[in-house]
Amino acid sequence: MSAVLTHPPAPPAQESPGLWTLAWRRLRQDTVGMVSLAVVAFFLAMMLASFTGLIAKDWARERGVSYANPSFLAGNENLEAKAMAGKQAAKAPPVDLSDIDPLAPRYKEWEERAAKIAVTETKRAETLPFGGDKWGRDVILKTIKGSEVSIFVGLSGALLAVVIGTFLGAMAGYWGGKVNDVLEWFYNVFTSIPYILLILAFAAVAQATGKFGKGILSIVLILSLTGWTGIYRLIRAEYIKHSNREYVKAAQAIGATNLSRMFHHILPNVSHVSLVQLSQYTVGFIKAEVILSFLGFGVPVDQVSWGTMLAEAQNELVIGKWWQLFAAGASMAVLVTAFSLLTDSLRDALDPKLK
Amino acid sequence: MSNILEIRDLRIAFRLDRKSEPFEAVKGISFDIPTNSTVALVGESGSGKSVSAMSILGLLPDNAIIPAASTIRYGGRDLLKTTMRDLQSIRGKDISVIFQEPMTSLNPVFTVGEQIAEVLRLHMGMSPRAAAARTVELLTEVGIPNPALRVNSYPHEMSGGQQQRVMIAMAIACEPKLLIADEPTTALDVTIQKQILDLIAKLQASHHMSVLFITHDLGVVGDIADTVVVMQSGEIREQGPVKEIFEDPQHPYTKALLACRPRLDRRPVRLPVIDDFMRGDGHPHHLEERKRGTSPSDPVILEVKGLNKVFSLKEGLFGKRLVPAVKDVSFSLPKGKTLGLVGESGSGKTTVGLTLMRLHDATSGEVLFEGKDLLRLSEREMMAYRRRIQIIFQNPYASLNPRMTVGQILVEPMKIHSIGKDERDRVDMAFQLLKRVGLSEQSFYKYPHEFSGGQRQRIAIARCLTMKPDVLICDESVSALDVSVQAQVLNLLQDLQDEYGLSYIFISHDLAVVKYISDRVMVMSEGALVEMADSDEIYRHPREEYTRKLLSSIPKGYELAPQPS
Amino acid sequence: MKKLRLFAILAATLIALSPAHGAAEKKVLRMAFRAIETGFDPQRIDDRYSVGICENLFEGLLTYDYLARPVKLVPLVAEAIPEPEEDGSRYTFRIKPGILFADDPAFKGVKRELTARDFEYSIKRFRDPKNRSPYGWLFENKIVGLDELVERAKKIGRFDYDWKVEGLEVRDRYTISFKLKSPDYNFLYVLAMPNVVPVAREVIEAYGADTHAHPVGTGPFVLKEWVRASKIVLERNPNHRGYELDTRYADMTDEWDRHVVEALRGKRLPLLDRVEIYPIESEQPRFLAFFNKEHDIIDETPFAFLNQVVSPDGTLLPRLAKQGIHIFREEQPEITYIAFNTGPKAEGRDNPVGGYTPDRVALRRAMAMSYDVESEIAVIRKGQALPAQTPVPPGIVGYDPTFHSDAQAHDVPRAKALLDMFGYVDRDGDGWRDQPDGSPLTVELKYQANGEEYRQLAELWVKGLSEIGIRSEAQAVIFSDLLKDKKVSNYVVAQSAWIADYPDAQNFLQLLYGPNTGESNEAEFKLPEYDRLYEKSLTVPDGEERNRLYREMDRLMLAYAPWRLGVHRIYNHLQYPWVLGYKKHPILYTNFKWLDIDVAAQKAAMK
Amino acid sequence: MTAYVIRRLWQMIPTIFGVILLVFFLFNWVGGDPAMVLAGKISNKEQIENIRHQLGIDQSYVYQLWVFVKQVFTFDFGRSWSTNEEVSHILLTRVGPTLTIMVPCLIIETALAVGLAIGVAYVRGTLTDRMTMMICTVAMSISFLVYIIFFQWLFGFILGWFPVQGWSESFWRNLFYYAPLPIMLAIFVGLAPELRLYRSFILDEVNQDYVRTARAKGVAEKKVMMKHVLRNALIPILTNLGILLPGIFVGSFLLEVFFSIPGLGREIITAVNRSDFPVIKAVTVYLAVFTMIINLAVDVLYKVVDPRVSFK
Repeated sequence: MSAVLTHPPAPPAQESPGLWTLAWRRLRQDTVGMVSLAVVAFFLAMMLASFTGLIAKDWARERGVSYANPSFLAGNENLEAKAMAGKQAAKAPPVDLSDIDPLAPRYKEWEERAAKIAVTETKRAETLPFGGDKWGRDVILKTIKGSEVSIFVGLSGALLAVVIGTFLGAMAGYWGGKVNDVLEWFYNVFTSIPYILLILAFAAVAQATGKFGKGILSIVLILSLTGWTGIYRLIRAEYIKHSNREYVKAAQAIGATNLSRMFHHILPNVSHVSLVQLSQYTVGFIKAEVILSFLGFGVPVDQVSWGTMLAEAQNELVIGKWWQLFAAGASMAVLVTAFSLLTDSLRDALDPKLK
Repeated sequence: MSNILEIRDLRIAFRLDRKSEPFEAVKGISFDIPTNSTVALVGESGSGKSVSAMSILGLLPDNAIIPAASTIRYGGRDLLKTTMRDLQSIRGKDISVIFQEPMTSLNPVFTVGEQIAEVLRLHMGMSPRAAAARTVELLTEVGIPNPALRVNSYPHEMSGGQQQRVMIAMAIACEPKLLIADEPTTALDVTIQKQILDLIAKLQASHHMSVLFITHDLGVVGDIADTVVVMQSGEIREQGPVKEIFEDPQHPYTKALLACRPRLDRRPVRLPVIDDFMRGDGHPHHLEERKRGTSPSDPVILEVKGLNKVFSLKEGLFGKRLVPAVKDVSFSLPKGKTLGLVGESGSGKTTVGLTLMRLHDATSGEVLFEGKDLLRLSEREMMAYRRRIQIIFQNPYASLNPRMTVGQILVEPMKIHSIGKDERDRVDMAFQLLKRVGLSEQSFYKYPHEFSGGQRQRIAIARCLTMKPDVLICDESVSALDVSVQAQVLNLLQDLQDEYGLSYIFISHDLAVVKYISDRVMVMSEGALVEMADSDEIYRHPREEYTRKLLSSIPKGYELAPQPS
Repeated sequence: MKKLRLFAILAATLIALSPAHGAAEKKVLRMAFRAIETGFDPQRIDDRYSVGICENLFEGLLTYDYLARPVKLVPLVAEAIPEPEEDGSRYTFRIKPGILFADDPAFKGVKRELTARDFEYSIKRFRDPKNRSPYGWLFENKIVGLDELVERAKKIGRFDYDWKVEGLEVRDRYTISFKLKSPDYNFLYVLAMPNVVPVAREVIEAYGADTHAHPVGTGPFVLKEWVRASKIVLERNPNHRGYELDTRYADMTDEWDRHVVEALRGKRLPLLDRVEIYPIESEQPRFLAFFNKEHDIIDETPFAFLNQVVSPDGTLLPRLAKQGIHIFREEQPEITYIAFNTGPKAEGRDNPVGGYTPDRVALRRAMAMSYDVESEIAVIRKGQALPAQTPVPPGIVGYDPTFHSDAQAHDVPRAKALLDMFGYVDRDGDGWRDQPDGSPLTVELKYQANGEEYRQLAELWVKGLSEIGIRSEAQAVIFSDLLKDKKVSNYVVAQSAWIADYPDAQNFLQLLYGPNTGESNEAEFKLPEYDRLYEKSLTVPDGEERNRLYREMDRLMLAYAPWRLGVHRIYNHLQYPWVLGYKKHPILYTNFKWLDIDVAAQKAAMK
Repeated sequence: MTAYVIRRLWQMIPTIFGVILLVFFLFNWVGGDPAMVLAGKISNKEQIENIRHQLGIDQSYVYQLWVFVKQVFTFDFGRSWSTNEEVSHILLTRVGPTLTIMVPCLIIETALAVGLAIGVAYVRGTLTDRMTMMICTVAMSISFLVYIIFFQWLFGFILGWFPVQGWSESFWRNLFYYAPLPIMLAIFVGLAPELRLYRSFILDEVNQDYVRTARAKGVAEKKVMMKHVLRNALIPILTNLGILLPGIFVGSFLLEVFFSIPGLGREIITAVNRSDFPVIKAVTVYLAVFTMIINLAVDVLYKVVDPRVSFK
């Protein structure tokens, strides 16, 4: 080994494909996978655009009459809007409070100032592109805005669950022994309670006390704190399998530390499992958000999610106002379908042995 | 002598995905299987031998394409074009198959009796009672002890050899005219392999059937085959009577296959490799003998005293069951020499290797390296010694991290042990080592999955060399490789020993390889040391019965096999 | 295949044999409750659904006339309504002799007559700590000697029912005299409450903790079957003496009264053999059950389906009218409101909306004006509500239909002007108004979780505040915690509502009485002038004088704005034509006692 | 075998204790204060203290935990705070309706899923297979809520085929009159994911070596599927059933709410809204114990379907 190489040869012009690159190539071959990816990307872009205020910023503006018909059903009778219109009974003269009112000394100034503040009354539209909700808000904009919360809850909940599950699974699977015993105990406790019950219990408590944070954050926490178990189990199994693999033994033989073996060597080799789980859990959590919203947990009143839309729309079908139910239900179905198909394609692409 | 099966211009391709061209695995082969004789189909992995055999019974995966021009004629029919129903009446009755992995090839949820009876009832129309009776007879015939009881066993309750016997019983149940044996002994220990080979040979004779024997190991063919067909890369290189193939091989590939495998009776300085034949004049070089052996005066680099390793399994209410894997093993490794460690599966040989590297915690004993007991060192103190004992594993596909480039794999240990001044220095060294183990410089930027098995084993060797170790443990390091590749890797190991004075502990179940590479050989069985002696000594004059049994099971090739009378 | 057919036949047979088809000529009324009942121990419940069932199982001293509007007290088991004695602090009742309890094993086969002792015992039960009676407050600091009994129970660890309470004086078998600590002209209303009814001591003691499932009273019905949260079945009490419709107070110009009188004239009541009640919480199935004729009446048609029922002018849709369905519109004796915490602290921090200084009053008034109650009525309540003008709802003694104020009218410019005037302007440029001292202002609303309606109301509130530039947050809180938070002033702004316990304005105006802070005065409203007026009103019997005091209190409430007044809801009750004698009573929740069923028409319609 | 069962039961103890701790943590430590609901519209501090005292929630956490542990092991959770009904009685009476929905649902769903899975696995790779899988994916993607709202409207309102609510005391009437629509909905929702899962189980087996052996024996393809493959696929299917089984007690809660079925799921929702902790705690703990027992039973059942399992 005496010969000294002055210049190491340059890397080849065409980069050598790693496993991720190969997986990406396989995914690109998969038409269904690519279409799904495009749909998911579209929804994500929509969510981001809505988040940054590029679109659907004034979704809350009441553009139309109550339950405005969709444009393509312009002729339909709208009983709800009629019911609202023109209802004002004649009133007796108002009671005078001036003798006891602490504000009475400034009545005059009040009137003058009030007169200066103009109010703009907008004309409400009879129809909206895809109909309006009960306040007359545009259902399309509402659906777009709703995607923001739903996808955020799904993605971040899944991300958190995957992080928790992966970390704990790695600990239990790699270390075994006492660490494993304690984590398995945790796992057993969490999984022996039926999942729905667990979510309800957490939700009830989160709601009652606010100890899991407010609003959306609490949903994310509820879902991830109850949902990590499945990922934990998978990752633990992977870690047990990989810890005994020869490449890990080899890493130990060359003196790599435990931390390095756990995260530098094994993690990249099991991360595809986490990735597939992430995608699967996102789907599950988007669906779970709907149920939680229906039960009245979570999303703050000044925000909208597909779940709150469905909860709102539950009684609208019978009165013939199907569009909100359809818009929220269908957008969710499209996204979730795309996500599920993408999950399948990802799984195939990342692990070609599984078919 | 008529032919039971005639294969003509067989071509098989696989459609991998919609976009790329089908991959051609078999490229127009033709051969015959004569009645009442054994044909051996020999070839290394990827030669298309198994695929060809599976096509006979239409057992190929769905994505296989066979052109109309190919034919497999059996009893006046073309098996490639007959109906599925027709084929099903032939399968298991006229032509039956045994596979490489008996464990997975038997259905785990049915008893072996049920599985054998199924084929009897299906093809022979036997009543359940008659089938059951016949099953016991068959099990007796294939040499299962206590068959009346074992009928009710599930496959997992039997050993690998017994499972393969059950497969054979199933295959011969309907008195087939042709038995296809697809690497039936590869997964088995050498002693068992011998028994199974004998059994197949015996049954072939007694049942007057033909056997198509598929194997990668030319060594086992000599014992049983009448005709040999040598395949490489989907083509037939040579076919002929076994005698001609062994005594007067024509094709260089056949010659190479015969020569590459280490032999018990010779020990050339370097093993002939395939390129010597393919490119050269068809004659092997380097045939001068190498001297092996140790002397008491050799300096000892590693000494193991009373090594014990016990695994504990949880059992019962609070119980633990202690399973001893290594029992009181002591040996010493002379500097610059090779210690061979032989034994069948479960003998504890691998555990010894892992334990003395502290990849397992030893239960008791000492491992003295330059007088320091490695087992007593703290993790931190051990670091200094880690790099000096290195290991090369069996499976070249599993021992390299698939997510790291070869460069990263090679540089990492140097970084850990602060070898080399800086990153640049380490990269330089990695390039040199790659060159040394015979890989191109471009390999540095590639991922392990882009290499073949032999190349990966070279990368693993290079990784060890980055740390400039003194002792290298080779744990079945060449067992998974094809013979031709095996020879190259063995040569590389030998060259490195000659060059750097490395000491090897060479663990293998393959006695011929151990004999070739070792100065001293240690035989293990059930965790204990059976016998230890210089390699020539132990092969020539085994003292223990177990050693003798092992040695006698080694396939001897054609010349040492009893000549057909 | 054959097996499958057999199975189908079997299934069909089973369905045909099932009991619903076997109910021959019995008069059966089927309906839903919109919430789940608690149980039927009258002293231990306060939800209107459970109490509604008790109306039919038990009988108190007094009740309300079925037809009289405004409501009118009439004797039930008492022989007559007593005159107040000792300036309204003593009331003496004589019970009709011969009234029998329903049969129960606890009576060991003996017919059991109702006596004055039963009233004494039942009133005491309200204060037994073991019963945790939600209406215990009715008799707290009210009856002479009763509070002492409670004190004694604390000392001896046992509630001694045999202890003599001076204010519950049993003069003979049929006579009981109540002595109150101070004059109370509303006490008779308390005795007309469907909870303040006699239970038999031996029954209560026989069933121990299971009294909810064993209601035994003197009412016209008995509890035949009870599958909790699923089915309540009442059947006629054979021991009941029967009664006839009292037409004295009927208003024959009123269509409903006319129908009732015609349907029930000369008939011996009760007429129903069986009443089946199904608690259904979801609106869609409850509505569909009526629509599919699985039920005969639907009380409180869900707002969401209202437009399927009534046209915008409030009349029944022709489609339904053709089927002969009737609609009864009822203004509820209840009020919804948004309470402001007027105390100094909220959740332990400085309360930005509390206090009586002009700027805080202005802030509350401005917030009240920002809320668009008309939208609430039109959109959330589908027009089925009246905007509240005072805390007192219609149908309640003391309600003034002419009282009208614009102090809380939705008026964004006026609200903004007011905030500008008192220094609530955006000082840090974040687009939201800050407090006059420059610190940021955020108003937090607590609303009840698990209800779409509450959520929408909260949404409307937040929207209103944001229109006038006040930043707000809304937090959903489960019912129990909301109650608690309001009681211990752990809130800034909160949703609230009150329904009449008895039909007098006092029941509502006490919600703002200073000393009630920590109990019912959630707003912690402590205005000496208001308290003085309230105390005075207690000593005055119903009349012009008292109405004037009430009106003054209403005005103070509007000026200082401890509440944003909400609405009085209107409910729409629907009945199929075979339900006869229907009229909804504002205080009593059920009217089974007066209903009849045209069984032939019912059967014909269900075919 | 006995030793195995005993060991498994022994191992349950720490888990049960963990469940108790978790439930205690959730409800006694962070949960709301139920005294307010029970105290009625007008109440003072003293009354509330009285109620808190009677419920035992004014005691120290350690004492409350001790009481809770005692309740668990004596099977006596006392009475519901809001309705005073015995908790054991609540559990016993609410289980029936839930099971009336969920047991037929589970049976039909599993039978359908396994049958269809074999079907599509048999024609794997064909258009039928791909279309079925696609339909499954889409069907899985629609919210349960949408299904319930839509089908209740369609079948109960527009078509009027089924009652939209109700329950009787007659089991048969419940099963054939009130339950069909909820059962159908539950199957509709549950079928797609199970079909996908079971198909993958079967395909995993199809690629095993022993299937090749069976074919090499001359066994017809259909029989290979129905005998060799199915028998092996039963093992993961059984595992999955083990996972689903505990869900039958609360899995139908949305259906119960929408169809007013007096089942356990609806009871829990009611209890959550009323802060009726004894009920939630009892349901949670006992369902957890039940889940563990189911898991044990499934593991023992493995022995029947998988001879490789040994109880060491």
